[in-house]
Amino acid sequence: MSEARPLRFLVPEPSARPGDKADFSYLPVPEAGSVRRPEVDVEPTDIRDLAYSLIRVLDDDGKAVGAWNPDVNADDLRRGLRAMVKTRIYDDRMLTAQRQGKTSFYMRCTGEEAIAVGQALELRVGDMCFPTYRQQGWLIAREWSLVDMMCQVYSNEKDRLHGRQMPIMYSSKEADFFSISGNLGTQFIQAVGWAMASAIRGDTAIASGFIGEGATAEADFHHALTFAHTYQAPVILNIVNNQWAISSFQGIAGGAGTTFAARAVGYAIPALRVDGNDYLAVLAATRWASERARGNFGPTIIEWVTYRASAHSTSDDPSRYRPSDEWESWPLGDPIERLKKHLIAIGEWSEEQHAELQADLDREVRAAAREAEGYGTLLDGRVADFKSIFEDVFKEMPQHLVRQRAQAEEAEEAGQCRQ
Amino acid sequence: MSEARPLRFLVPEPSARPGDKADFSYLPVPEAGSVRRPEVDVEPTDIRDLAYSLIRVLDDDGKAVGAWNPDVNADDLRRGLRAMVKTRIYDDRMLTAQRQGKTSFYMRCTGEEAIAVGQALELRVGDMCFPTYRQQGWLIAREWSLVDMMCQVYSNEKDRLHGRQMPIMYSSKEADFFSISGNLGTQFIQAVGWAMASAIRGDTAIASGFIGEGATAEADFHHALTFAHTYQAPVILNIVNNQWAISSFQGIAGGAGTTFAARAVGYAIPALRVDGNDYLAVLAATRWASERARGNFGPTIIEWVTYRASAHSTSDDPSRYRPSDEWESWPLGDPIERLKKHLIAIGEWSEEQHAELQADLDREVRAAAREAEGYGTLLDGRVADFKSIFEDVFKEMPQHLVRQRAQAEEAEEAGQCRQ
Amino acid sequence: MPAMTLSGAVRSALDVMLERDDSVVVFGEDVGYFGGVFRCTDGLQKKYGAERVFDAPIAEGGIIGAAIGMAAYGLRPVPEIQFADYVYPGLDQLISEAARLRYRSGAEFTAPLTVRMPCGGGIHGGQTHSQSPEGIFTHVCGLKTVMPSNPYDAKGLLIASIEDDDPVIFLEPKRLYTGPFDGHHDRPAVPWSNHPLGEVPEGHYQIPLASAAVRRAGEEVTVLAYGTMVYVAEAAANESGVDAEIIDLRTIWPLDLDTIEQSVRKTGRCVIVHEATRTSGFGAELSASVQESCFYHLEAPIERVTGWDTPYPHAQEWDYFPGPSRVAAALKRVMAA
Amino acid sequence: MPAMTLSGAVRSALDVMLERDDSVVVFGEDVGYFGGVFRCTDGLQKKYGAERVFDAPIAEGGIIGAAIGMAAYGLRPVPEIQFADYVYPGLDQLISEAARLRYRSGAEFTAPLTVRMPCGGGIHGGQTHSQSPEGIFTHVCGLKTVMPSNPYDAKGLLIASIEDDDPVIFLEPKRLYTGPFDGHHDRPAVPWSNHPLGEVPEGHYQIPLASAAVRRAGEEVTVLAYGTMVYVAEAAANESGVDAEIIDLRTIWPLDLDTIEQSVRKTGRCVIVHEATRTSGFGAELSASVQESCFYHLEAPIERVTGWDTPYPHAQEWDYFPGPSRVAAALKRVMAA
Ligand SMILES: Cc1ncc(C[n+]2csc(CCOP(=O)(O)OP(=O)(O)O)c2C)c(N)n1
Ligand SMILES: Cc1ncc(C[n+]2csc(CCOP(=O)(O)OP(=O)(O)O)c2C)c(N)n1
Ligand SMILES: [Mg+2]
Ligand SMILES: [Mg+2]
Repeated sequence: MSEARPLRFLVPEPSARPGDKADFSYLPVPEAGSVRRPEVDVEPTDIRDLAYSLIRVLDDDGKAVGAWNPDVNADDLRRGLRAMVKTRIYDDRMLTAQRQGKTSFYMRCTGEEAIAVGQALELRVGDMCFPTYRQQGWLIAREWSLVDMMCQVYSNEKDRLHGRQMPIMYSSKEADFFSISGNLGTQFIQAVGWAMASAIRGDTAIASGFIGEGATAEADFHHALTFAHTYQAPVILNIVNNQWAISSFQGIAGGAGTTFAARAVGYAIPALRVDGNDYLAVLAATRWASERARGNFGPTIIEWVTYRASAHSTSDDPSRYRPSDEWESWPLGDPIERLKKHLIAIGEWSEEQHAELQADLDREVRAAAREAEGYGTLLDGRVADFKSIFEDVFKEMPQHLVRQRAQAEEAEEAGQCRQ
Repeated sequence: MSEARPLRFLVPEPSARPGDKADFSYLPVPEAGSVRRPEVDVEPTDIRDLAYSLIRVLDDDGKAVGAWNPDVNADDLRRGLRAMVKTRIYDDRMLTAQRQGKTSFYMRCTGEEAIAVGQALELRVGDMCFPTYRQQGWLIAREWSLVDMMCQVYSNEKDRLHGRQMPIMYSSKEADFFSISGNLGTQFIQAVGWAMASAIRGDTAIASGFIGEGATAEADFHHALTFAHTYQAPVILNIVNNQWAISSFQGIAGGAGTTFAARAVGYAIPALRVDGNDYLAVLAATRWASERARGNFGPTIIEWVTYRASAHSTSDDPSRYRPSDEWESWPLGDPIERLKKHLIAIGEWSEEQHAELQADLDREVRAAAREAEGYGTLLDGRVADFKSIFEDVFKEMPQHLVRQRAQAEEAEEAGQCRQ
Repeated sequence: MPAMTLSGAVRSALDVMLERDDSVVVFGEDVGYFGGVFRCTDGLQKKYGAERVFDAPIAEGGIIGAAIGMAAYGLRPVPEIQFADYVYPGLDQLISEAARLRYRSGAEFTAPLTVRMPCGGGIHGGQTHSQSPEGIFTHVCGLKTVMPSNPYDAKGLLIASIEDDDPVIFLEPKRLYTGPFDGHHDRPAVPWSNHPLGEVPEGHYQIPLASAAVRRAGEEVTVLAYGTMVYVAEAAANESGVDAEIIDLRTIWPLDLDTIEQSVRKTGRCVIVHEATRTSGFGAELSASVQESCFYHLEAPIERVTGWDTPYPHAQEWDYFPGPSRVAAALKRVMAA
Repeated sequence: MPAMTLSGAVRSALDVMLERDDSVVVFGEDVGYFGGVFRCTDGLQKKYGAERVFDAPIAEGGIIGAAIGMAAYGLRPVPEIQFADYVYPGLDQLISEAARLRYRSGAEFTAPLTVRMPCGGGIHGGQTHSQSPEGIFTHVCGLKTVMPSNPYDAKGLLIASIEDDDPVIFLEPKRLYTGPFDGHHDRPAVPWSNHPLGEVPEGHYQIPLASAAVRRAGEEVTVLAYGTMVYVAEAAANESGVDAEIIDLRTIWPLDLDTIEQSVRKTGRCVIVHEATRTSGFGAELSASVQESCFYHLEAPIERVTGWDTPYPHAQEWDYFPGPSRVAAALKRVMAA
């Protein structure tokens, strides 16, 4: 046996840090259309290689190529484009509002719009999304009221969550959008439980769970895969790999020398690794996974390869930990630009129409913001009555909360609150 | 898209239940010697297939064959055989003691002796074992005092754990055996942390963590693999797949259509799947994994395929949930019988020597039991003084515990304890 | 009425609820084919099928997380945690999710699950098969915590918990599964069949949550207890000759403070008994609450008799267990005060 | 002496310990290259290398589990949990392992780790960035729980915690990172540089654990507080004109009961203030303990002023936060009693 050599401790480092040039050489990008498309009833063991490939439909000229090319009519594509652009404009508007002090916090999904938008439009009404805080695109694609979303961000009097939750922690049962949790990962196993319930009842709705690549290290990720496999739950488990988890790159989450899609292999769950900035690939992969789920072939894991173009949140400053040119050097480009290019390439869109769309949506978003601000913002303090904080802890308010609310009211009357 | 069909809920069932004939058709058993042995510096990605194969050295005639055949001299093999037989006799003796009420509880490792014994003898003194409750073979292989082990089982006055822990929850730093926890899984990530520490200090000791296939569903398993991969920790992560977790078969833990070794693939950790009832395969696989760790090539996962021949514990009755003939129909046989057959086949052992060995060890174990019982058992109540329960909660006893101990003493004097 | 053990009563409650409500599902480690390590789900899989009663992977966090998803779908899951000592891997899902879901979603999504778990010592289970973590749950707003002390209550409270629209932690004192136990471990065990509260109706009935029961009327001291400690307190009262009024909380939180106040205002004295470790155990909240609401009626300090602030030892189990003589001594002390 | 913020003092303590003890390692989410979301580890990786100060995967259970293994090896790990609200996935490793290891192994193996985490509200963090879970830790025998209220104590207590041979939970009131805060959120923020306890020595010193500090001497009421609430209590005393003696616990458990008893025996009145939810919070234990040891000296009921039993709301943060006027009202009530 080899003689005892001192051991070394290794801490993975990203390919580039502030000051360096962006370096994505760790991310091989195969030709669009080069990955095969198996039947939806394929054995997981026969498609392990797909966990290491990268499904892409749109090539550099904006042409849709290969077996994964979903036939989608131009109207549906324009619908997707519209939702993506609207999401980006919405994000920018809310960022400004936060800068203006109208809310305490905001998170954008810039560069990742295709994933949530595509899935919202591909899945059926009644299927349930268990989102992270970066799937606002789902709500917008489902035409959910911007005013309603903004009222949540402003924590104002019309906020259906009564100002209890931090901004962007939306909840909309009507839009098939599960209440966002501030605790990472928890929704992933909940999505599996929801899907198990649908199967137990012999219903038809499936679930779609989301998690960031960083949060895959949490226990809930492992539980989700174990339960989804054991009970063959009708669920799509989406891993959004946007390369960063606040300041830590995907290697800290255990991405070095492997992929996050590959985590599924050991659980015998079929895994697709997909270009998350390719709207057509998003539709195609989602369709494949949902057909598996609906056909009782069980769960599918999809790793969406994308890039977090903006700061993690308004509390974050990425220039402290990553090169400033990463977004412009990102090999998979901008999902909006790519879909736009495709629509133009097939003669279904033009720069003029695009400019017009942006202008329309900008007006729509500004109008919505004006209306929402009319119901108050954190700045002007027009928020839900303080007594409402005692509601919904339980369905019926127990004695101790009735007492505490009464004390709070006394304090309020005696001017002892808020100081 | 296919029309909405009702979903089905699936709960995996074992191949056989009480009344049925045992059925291990789900477990293909390749020829001994048929699996290739890669170099220890191999890329994990180049040996994914090993997670689905089964490394075996001893063939049906007891011959040692193939690339994994470790050249071990007969003395070392006899040493292993001795430790395995001793472990089994010890287990049977303690089971009897429990039946006699001398202790409250016991757990045997019958049929799994080769794994802990082989690893204890292959790894170096100073390497740390993070065991479950089924690695008593490690202590016995390391010649740890049977009397000391029995005193723990009897919770008597000489129990170094002062009767605090349930029987079989051994701890022996001197024997490189970490304190056993009653909480499943927790030791797995601790083993990784311990190995990280050794690497951080530039030392040479490596860690070996154990977990049952059932407990791989716990969060600690996922954390162990994530951290071991991210920091390339010098650790061997052993999954003992004995097919059962109390009453639930390995399919409930997510073993259907895959292997537990395969869990490692997605983390880019090399995985070996090994015949755990083949003592030579245990030595060979352990050596390969330990050389990787010592050479700074990182962690290895080993799935040991074995069978839990006895009840889960003295509180369990397997006849309620599994066929009675499973052990006799188990395709990988009895590790003791197989090593014995091999030693005889190479002319280094005989039935007479074996009978003699058993008789000697039986005497040794009985003598140890007599001595240990001389220090008391749970039955005669000669256990550590009750005041000792206040010690070791903290290094120095804080005021509140000093007060509580005083109260306990008063109560004792007033005859208010133990009733 | 048939005599039932406490485990039998739990099984009967699950049987009744599985029968009348399709949305009830029961799952956990070893609860399916095998029927649970304490037999509380014996025969239920056979009767209702594996879609309704099934084994789960060994992952308490996964079990509770999946149950929350099921509950959000509209089911009423009743997961079992094999021992309360093993609930900790599930605490994040309980605290951050089950307890918060109604609140954070403005009541759009709710988590009506009932998490069953055996608790308490007295079976030589050592530190990982004997714990009583109820204190932790009571600190988590949004959770209800229940602990029955007899078969009749166990069934009625479990049915009420399953039918409750909020998450409930249902703790079953494992030492009481087969019979009442007053701490006299050296005396022969008594079966439930000899006990009036061992008589349990076959069908559906509720014991409302948040309502305590006076087990023994008395004038001199109020004893607050739950689970196994109810019998310990009864033995202590009888053996000490102190005329104690013993209140069985039944629901630990939300608390039936009215019943407690009435009694303490009458007796002017209060002793609190629980098996859990002392510091920041639920006895602390009881002592603080009673002190706040009955200060001017108190004639003696409120005493707590509890497990020591150590892990639950294996061999010295009966030194740790707060038995009748320790409780009796406390009763005499507060009378002498 | 240089002026330091509380986060600067934490950083200085880590710097000092990394410098003098090779066995100290610091890790957690975003603590390495980036220096922590609250900058508490800023520059330490550059100074001591990635082997000593490094990022961890987002897995609190893994972080604490790995730290226990490191501690068993002989290191003194100082993991950071990014927010106390996220410690729950690590509770099993803390409760079942870190707190039990010394006991269950007969002191063969120990877990001298110090788990740092920011706690408390006041930064509009909503229910998942504002929690104060100290009550849970104090119920776990084998854990020590510390919460400093100023830079000087933060450094001395953190050094003492790292050098302690048992596991310590080190809670950092995030609202105090940049300056003292008395609850008057509508007034301009004050920096630590104007505060005497913002003066912190460069080098090594300890503040012994389990020793409280009297922040304000007084004759009429004893106020028990820790963390941010110390300043709220000071403001309340000044604004109410009640001559309160304010005790800053500093170490929450083990408790410096002597200092508390002395004060309460003198004042005969006691108000307990914490930010955590009321029920079964640490205030309950304080109330019970004071009542038990000072019953005959109490002239009024012990009062608790705490966060309400609801999640920490985002928009109504200042309705939830127990501010100076709520505390002042309690001081007047107990004086009137
Ligand atoms: C349990 C838990 N731990 C830590 C955090 C703090 N936190 C919030 S977001 C984040 C990074 C998440 O990264 P990733 O999962 O990749 O999602 P992304 O932000 O990139 O979309 C962290 C550490 C949290 N919210 N919850
Ligand atoms: C956290 C936790 N959950 C549940 C249990 C109860 N329990 C003890 S052993 C066991 C089965 C373990 O099976 P496996 O991991 O396959 O190990 P084996 O007993 O087969 O060696 C269970 C469920 C426990 N001890 N700890
Ligand atoms: Mg990310
Ligand atoms: Mg097993």
